[in-house]
Amino acid sequence: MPYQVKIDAFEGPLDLLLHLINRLEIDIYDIPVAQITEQYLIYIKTMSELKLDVASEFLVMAATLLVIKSKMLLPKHEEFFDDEDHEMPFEEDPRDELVERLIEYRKYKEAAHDLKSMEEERGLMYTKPPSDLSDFAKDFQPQKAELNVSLYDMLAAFQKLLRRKKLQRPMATKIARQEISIEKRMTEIMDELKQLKGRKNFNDLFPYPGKEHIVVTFLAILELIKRKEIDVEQQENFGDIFVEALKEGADVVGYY
Amino acid sequence: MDIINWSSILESLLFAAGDEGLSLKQLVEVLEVDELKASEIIEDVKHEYEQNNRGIMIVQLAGTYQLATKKENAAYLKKLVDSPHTTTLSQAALETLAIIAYKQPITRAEIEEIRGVKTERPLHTLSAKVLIKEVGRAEGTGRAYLYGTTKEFLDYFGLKSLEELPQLPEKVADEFIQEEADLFFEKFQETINS
Amino acid sequence: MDIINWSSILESLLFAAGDEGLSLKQLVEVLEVDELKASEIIEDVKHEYEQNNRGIMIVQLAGTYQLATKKENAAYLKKLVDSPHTTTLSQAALETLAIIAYKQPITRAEIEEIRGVKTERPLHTLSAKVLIKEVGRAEGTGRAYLYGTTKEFLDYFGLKSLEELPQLPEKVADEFIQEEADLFFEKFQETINS
Repeated sequence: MPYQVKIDAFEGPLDLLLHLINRLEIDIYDIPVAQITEQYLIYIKTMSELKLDVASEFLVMAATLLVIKSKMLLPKHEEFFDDEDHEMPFEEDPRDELVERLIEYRKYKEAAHDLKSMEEERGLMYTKPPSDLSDFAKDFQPQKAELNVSLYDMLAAFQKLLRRKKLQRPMATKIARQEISIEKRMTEIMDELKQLKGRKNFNDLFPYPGKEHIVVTFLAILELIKRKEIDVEQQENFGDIFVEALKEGADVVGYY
Repeated sequence: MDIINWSSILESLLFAAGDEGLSLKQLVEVLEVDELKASEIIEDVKHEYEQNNRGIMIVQLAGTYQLATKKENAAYLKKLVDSPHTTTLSQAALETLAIIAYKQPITRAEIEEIRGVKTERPLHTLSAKVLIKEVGRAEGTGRAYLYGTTKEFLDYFGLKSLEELPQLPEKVADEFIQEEADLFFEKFQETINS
Repeated sequence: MDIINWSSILESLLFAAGDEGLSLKQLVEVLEVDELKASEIIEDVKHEYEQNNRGIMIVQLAGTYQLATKKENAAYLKKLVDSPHTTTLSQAALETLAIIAYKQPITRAEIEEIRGVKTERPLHTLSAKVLIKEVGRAEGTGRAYLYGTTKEFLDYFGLKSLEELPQLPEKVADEFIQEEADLFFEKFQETINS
């Protein structure tokens, strides 16, 4: 019965062979080469019929299998054993090298499987980024001290940051979208300005570095200008911008 | 026999949330309980934390619940900050250095946006070690300083030029930028449509 | 009257250190105690954490002590944040990594010999994720790069050190081969005797 093969699911010829060995319930130490070669070639043929790129490694293995198959067919036992002059040679099975490679590869395939479950387990634990301890730092004296870090340390740190970003982002967006509404930020800004009873530096309206917060704040300010609730003033090019609440707009925000 | 261990779950959630904290609303959503129950759980954990041998506590900041270290241990945290200064750079400094190396010239605000935390101290450290320097000023209001790496940076890491920096996993970086852009656009659309 | 509350202090320190973790050496330095005492304190806190209503635990990752959430609460955390491993490694990358982990330092050619396929891309992916790095050059012509695993690798798979890697099934396989060889020899004997 021709065996239906999954296309493209194998890491390489060794992986495919292991799969065939399992599927056909073959003893890896006594591979029926004719049978496995036939199955292997069916796979290769299916691949090319489906116009999939057959990696050269698969073709090399096909050739190897054919060589082994032909060697297996050579009846040379008797010749050897009749020859008394020769030391009894422990004849090599033509399959030996292949079997060795398969066993070696299988070891790491299993190890990869272990790593996968470890990866999953680790994924169940969540850590947190280091806290910002700058408040605890006393006067920090700069020194051009000897360093003991490598480029790799830097990349590792960056990688960690990216992973952390990835971890936090969904939370940040989930929260932010629900919670920092432009309306709410408008009210906050108005409250701030009214309390101050004077002008406030534009930059001070952006206390948080998060882009979400900056965007919302910016849009809130635009909206407040549009509704004539605040006045914006800049005295010179590139000079600081100041924002001030306009009296008559005092309680308009609440209506929106 | 499945008793839900609310205190344990709350601690896990607050821990993983870190400095971002969690609002009551979020907790209600994730725990799938009502506000009253959520508040109760918070109070329970708060009490447990008030025990003497705990080093963390729950604080309420900007409408969110967060975990923070207890004040009475400040002296030890100070020691922690001061100790590693000898020969190695902190995770914060290394992160900052990586961002500057790959994205220079870049302002502090931009770095902080990527890292999500204040970056004054790492910048100070890196400047002091002559790994980075101010390379100019950004356009526009504020005219913030732009940072870049130094010749010493290249020397130190054995690089002939910046082109020799190992390639970043580009996909990650792209995804990152793309998503931020989408967020802006979305918000913007919402505003003009409202 | 000043009893030092070691558990509280340790919790504060580990909390603040976050995923950077703290080594025993660092703890010894900051707490100003000897290694034995520091280990004792860690064990104490570990025990406290094992209580049912705690949501965090102490783990040893890549040579440091860190706090992490308890695995049984993962379902709730998942609702809130993506797991650190949302994008898992491909089979090709895992195989390559397994070979490197057990046979380091190792060249690309040696890896390809074991896998039977080209391995350029998995190596690139793994380097970009800093799970492996070049650790030197092989002797001889070509002086190919030698690869090894990193500290990140340990962290990524939740390992304290490389010694914690599960054993390769080498012994079993060897016994097997021996058995088979015996069997072969038996057959062989039969043949010449017949």
